[in-house]
Amino acid sequence: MNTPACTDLTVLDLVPFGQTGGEARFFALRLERPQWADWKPGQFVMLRPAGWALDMLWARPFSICRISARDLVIFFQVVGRGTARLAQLRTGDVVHVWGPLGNAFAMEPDTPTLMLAGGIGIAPFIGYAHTHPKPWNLWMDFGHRMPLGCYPFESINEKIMADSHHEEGPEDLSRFIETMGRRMREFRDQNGLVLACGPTPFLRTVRSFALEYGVRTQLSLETRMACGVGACLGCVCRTTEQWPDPARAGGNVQTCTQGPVFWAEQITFDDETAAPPTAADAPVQACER
Amino acid sequence: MNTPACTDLTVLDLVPFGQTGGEARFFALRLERPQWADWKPGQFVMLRPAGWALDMLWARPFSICRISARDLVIFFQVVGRGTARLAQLRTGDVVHVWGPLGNAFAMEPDTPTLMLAGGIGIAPFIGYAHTHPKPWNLWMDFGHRMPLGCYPFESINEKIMADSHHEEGPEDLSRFIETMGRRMREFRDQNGLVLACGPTPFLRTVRSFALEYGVRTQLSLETRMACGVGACLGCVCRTTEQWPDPARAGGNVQTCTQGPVFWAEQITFDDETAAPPTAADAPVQACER
Amino acid sequence: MIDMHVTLPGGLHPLTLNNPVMTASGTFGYGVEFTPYGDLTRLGGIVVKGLSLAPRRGNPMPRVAETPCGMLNAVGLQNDGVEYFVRTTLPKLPWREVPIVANLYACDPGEFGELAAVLAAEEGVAALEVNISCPNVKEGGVIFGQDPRQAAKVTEAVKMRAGSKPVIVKLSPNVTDIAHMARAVEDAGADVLSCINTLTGMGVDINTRKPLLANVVGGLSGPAIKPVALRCVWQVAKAVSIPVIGIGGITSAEDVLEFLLVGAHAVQVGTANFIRPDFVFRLVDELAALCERMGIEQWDDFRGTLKV
Amino acid sequence: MIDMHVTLPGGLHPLTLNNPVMTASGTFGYGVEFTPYGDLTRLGGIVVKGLSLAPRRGNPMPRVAETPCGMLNAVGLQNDGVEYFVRTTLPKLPWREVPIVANLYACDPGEFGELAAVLAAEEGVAALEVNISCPNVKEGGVIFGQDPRQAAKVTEAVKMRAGSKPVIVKLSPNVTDIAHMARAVEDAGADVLSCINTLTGMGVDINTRKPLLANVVGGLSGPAIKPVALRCVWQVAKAVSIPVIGIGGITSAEDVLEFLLVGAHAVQVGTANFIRPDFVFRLVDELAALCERMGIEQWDDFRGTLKV
Ligand SMILES: Cc1cc2nc3c(=O)[nH]c(=O)nc-3n(C[C@H](O)[C@H](O)[C@H](O)COP(=O)(O)OP(=O)(O)OC[C@H]3O[C@@H](n4cnc5c(N)ncnc54)[C@H](O)[C@@H]3O)c2cc1C
Ligand SMILES: Cc1cc2nc3c(=O)[nH]c(=O)nc-3n(C[C@H](O)[C@H](O)[C@H](O)COP(=O)(O)OP(=O)(O)OC[C@H]3O[C@@H](n4cnc5c(N)ncnc54)[C@H](O)[C@@H]3O)c2cc1C
Ligand SMILES: Cc1cc2nc3c(=O)[nH]c(=O)nc-3n(C[C@H](O)[C@H](O)[C@H](O)COP(=O)(O)O)c2cc1C
Ligand SMILES: Cc1cc2nc3c(=O)[nH]c(=O)nc-3n(C[C@H](O)[C@H](O)[C@H](O)COP(=O)(O)O)c2cc1C
Ligand code: FES
Ligand code: FES
Repeated sequence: MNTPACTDLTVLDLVPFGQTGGEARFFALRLERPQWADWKPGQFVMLRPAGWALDMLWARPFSICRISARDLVIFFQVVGRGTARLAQLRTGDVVHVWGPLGNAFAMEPDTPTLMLAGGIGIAPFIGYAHTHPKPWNLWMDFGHRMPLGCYPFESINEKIMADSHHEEGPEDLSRFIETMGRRMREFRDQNGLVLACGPTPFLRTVRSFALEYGVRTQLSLETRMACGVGACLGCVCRTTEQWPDPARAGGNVQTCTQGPVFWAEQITFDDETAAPPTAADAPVQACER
Repeated sequence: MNTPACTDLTVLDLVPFGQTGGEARFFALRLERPQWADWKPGQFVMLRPAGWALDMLWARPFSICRISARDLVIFFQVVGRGTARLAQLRTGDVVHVWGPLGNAFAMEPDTPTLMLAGGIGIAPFIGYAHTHPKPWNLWMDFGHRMPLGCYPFESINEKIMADSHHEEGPEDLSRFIETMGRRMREFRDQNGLVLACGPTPFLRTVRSFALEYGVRTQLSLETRMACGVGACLGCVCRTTEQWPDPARAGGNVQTCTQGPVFWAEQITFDDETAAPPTAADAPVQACER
Repeated sequence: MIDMHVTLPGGLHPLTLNNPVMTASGTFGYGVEFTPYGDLTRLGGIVVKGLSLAPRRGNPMPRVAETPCGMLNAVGLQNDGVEYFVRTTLPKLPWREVPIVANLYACDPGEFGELAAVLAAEEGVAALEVNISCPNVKEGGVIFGQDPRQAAKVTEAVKMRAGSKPVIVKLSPNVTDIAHMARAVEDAGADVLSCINTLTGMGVDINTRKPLLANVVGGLSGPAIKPVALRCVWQVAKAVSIPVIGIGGITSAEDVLEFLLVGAHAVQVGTANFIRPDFVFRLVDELAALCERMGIEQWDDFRGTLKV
Repeated sequence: MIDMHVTLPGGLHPLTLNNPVMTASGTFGYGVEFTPYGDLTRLGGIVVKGLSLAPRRGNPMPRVAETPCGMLNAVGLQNDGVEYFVRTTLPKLPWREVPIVANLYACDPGEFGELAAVLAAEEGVAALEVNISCPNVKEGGVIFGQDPRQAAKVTEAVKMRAGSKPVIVKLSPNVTDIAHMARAVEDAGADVLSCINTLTGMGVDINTRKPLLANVVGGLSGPAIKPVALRCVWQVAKAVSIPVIGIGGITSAEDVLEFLLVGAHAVQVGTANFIRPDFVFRLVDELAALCERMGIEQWDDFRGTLKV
């Protein structure tokens, strides 16, 4: 894996997305290009604006959408204090950025691959769709609660076959979950690969389908992170007996360095046994964090 | 005294003063006009930008330079963390402001009045000179370390007789102290009034001349303040037996509510007895905080 | 809409507050300083600056310093003495509309008793709050609040002379086991506990090589200490059966609810009063609005409902 | 230019650091995590994540939460065990160029001794740091660091098996009298003291009504606690004659000097490593520059020179 680095990058611009009146809550943040040798879709960066006071110590993790010759782009949704402050960035501000971090999604150009995205979980798939050498082997199902224009869905839809599912009520959610189940069975039948990114209840649903239907599935987890480099042990997830390193099977591994992408059967969501995933459980929050 | 109030005011602009290359450290801050009935020169406001994070809890005290039909103006120098952050204000930002606070300088239109200002201590005298009904009875001696253009000296000089004294080395300082002594004797001989504002070592010098020469003198103290309203008892100064309220003579009174302007003989600087004021003691820092 | 009133149960003399938001001692003067900035009668209650028998000049300057998300103070209990308070200040306060709590500071149990007796006679005083974060000069200067036996003695001394006034004992966080302290004070007869007082801290200036406070050490307060305060209130509320008032770093309506969630009946707002002088008045409004938004209809439905 | 090296005096086995800036246990992994971000050999020393005899899975999630100017953690000492460390991790560290300090975590004095014995045999380990902020399971779960007798026992157990390695004992601030703890541990043979470990704190979510940490309470660290840490270091440095390492909320070169001013020989940087991963490397440079600017030419000229 490429060696990460920590650099100071200047904000090129911050573009609100899908403004529907009211305050914007979705943004594309363009930073000047970092001097990183390489990166892979599914990897992420830690961002902390240089101007942040110490009342908020931690950086925040975001998927890399794109690194071009000119810029590094991330796409984010305002969900709390940190993202609200990020939304105040202005052109010329400096941001401490370290990355590229973590592993990446499996990329098997010839395997039919289904991307399942919930809400802002669409972010890492932008890079995936754009760097995939055989986009005709790629499909996406995208569940979202906010209007479609809030998300960078078009930039994916123009490259590959993508369906969007607007969740406006509980019925929409059950229908979306049904669709996911059906699609995962289809991809299993083609010896396909499933990649999922979204909020935890959504990932829990995907994981249980993956185990039930026996389809090769990767999940990209969104854990709270303090360091992003494997040091604080604040972002761990629980492995199963399938974890390749027997010393850590059934233990905890850092999502930031061993993930954020995991094979569905190699990890478990702590509380899964307590509450099996149902439509009532994956619910309203499914596509918004 | 007029009743103070706490309001949110919008920044009209922030104008750097006397930029000499490098980073600006002197600013005029113009805020929209507060709805205050009245104010008097020597009074001050507490300022805390609405956007400040809680890592810095306190507001900062600043003398009122002017309140016009359109604006409230203060003049400040960057000396630490708080003033550095104030220097980042932009047009349209909102600032919590409470005031007008404290008492005011004695205003005796027919008395020959000498204003002694050290560095940024010039700020309250702008309002004093501009609202004085008989400016021909006003004089000023202004000691400063930074170039004259850093300070709003011109706006005073055009109204009244003002001399400036640039302190570039220890000799300049002794010469300025000599001048102050001579001038204070002159004003005593005319039954005049002396008003002083500046850093503590400077005020200590003025106070000892006042007592030595027996000239009516007021000092405006610059104490660290947390609340500005008399509640925290963090800004007190020590009174002498001359203090009018016998219950508090020899005790501590709040600079924010009982001051910031005091008659020289009614207060004392704690450490004064330990170290009598000399040129070596009032020193380099005299006109800069 | 929630009825904002809170009654602190407590045997003979329940204390009823207009709402759970009081002001903390030493951060709101005697209340009168804030009349230009809001209507005092809208507050839950007002705890005045610590009162001693004789006037005290307090510590030398500097007495306060800003720290990350907090501040240090070593004011040293400057005050005009209890007589001046009851004679001059109390009559100016709207004590019929808002409970005024007197905060007591003394250096031995006997003095504490005397103070309590003076204040017990005042109709305008709704309750007494005993500040045990002060040294017992007669016993070698050990802090009352750091020794359960001493804290109990002070509590008894105050209770004995407090007549029908509820006695609140204010706990110090600078102890190994705050639950132990709380039980000792409860057993000694306290009607209510408040916690926390400040954490002992210190600041220095590397240029002058001097402490930031003339007193060298001082009390740390503000948002920085909120996690410690929440933990203390939670431990204390579990340990005792008398009501607890939460204090420490509150700067928002959400913070108020956090303290109620871990078991407090009410809260006191301290350092936040320095953010702006109308802070606590706005907070009362925000709390009502937040309860509305969250669908909290009775304090009893929310208080102490932390799921652990 | 100042020679940045620091030697912690200590009887038989002085510990020499490249400079006074070490990294604090649990905040810098095993050092290897930070090799992409800086040259480990430029650090004063590296204290690794707490090691236990057997691997530990640690606490359930969530384990960390952000607080005003700080954070809470209840990681629960997840680690692969001391054997894994000495076999796999230590060989990867540049221990000839930078002192590697092993941080020991155990639940009874016997285990502490065994840990010490394993580590004492390792050439790559420069010193042992004993984390006494853990419960003694054999004595009803009381925290070693909150009871001078227990802390002394652990210190003795480690000293007995530590061979020629200097033994650093890391003090908890969650006590009534930290100077008393410090003396107890000094008397038990500690070569160096480090302080402070985290303050016990708590956070809650008013919407879910759940604690922010699965463990309910956790350790508060970061700039918020710096005033408490400075006070503790000052009190401890006055109370003992062995060297003290200051820890707590350091985020700048000025902060480092503040700890030296109150008497510390060196410092450890913890939570600040999360501000950015190259933080501590930059801090070393800034410290050198600041000393230059302030004209500090020898640590001895500055350390402990607070004017009180
Ligand atoms: C590997 C990875 C990649 C991510 N990529 C993106 C992305 O491309 N775009 C995007 O908008 N977001 C992304 N996230 C989530 C993003 O990091 C969080 O939304 C952000 O950290 C929240 O910060 P906050 O201060 O605004 O929220 P807080 O105020 O801290 O919390 C608000 C809410 O968000 C939850 N939360 C806090 N931190 C996280 C977190 N790290 N992950 C999930 N929930 C959290 C809290 O529990 C709370 O409910 C990613 C997270 C990870 C781990
Ligand atoms: C009544 C009054 C009127 C004032 N009027 C003006 C004015 O018109 N223009 C102006 O530029 N300044 C004025 N000051 C001073 C101004 O308040 C301080 O410079 C400011 O608070 C420093 O904040 P800081 O965070 O930048 O400094 P800090 O980082 O807090 O401190 C930097 C240095 O300034 C000292 N300092 C901190 N607070 C104060 C303070 N309140 N007074 C004096 N020194 C302090 C510190 O001890 C330190 O040496 C006035 C002060 C008072 C009390
Ligand atoms: C300037 C100042 C003065 C204080 N004076 C007193 C006092 O006289 N008596 C007392 O019991 N507590 C006193 N306190 C402690 C506060 O009442 C409160 O317990 C503490 O500040 C924690 O709350 P906060 O974080 O909201 O400020 C004082 C606090 C400050 C900041
Ligand atoms: C995430 C985290 C994990 C920690 N783990 C340990 C540990 O294993 N052993 C230990 O002695 N201290 C541990 N600590 C405490 C730190 O070493 C340090 O004493 C404390 O954080 C205060 O310093 P700071 O404010 O610079 O972070 C940990 C702290 C944090 C934040
Ligand atoms: S975020 Fe610190 S270990 Fe993963
Ligand atoms: S600043 Fe608080 S009393 Fe004067």
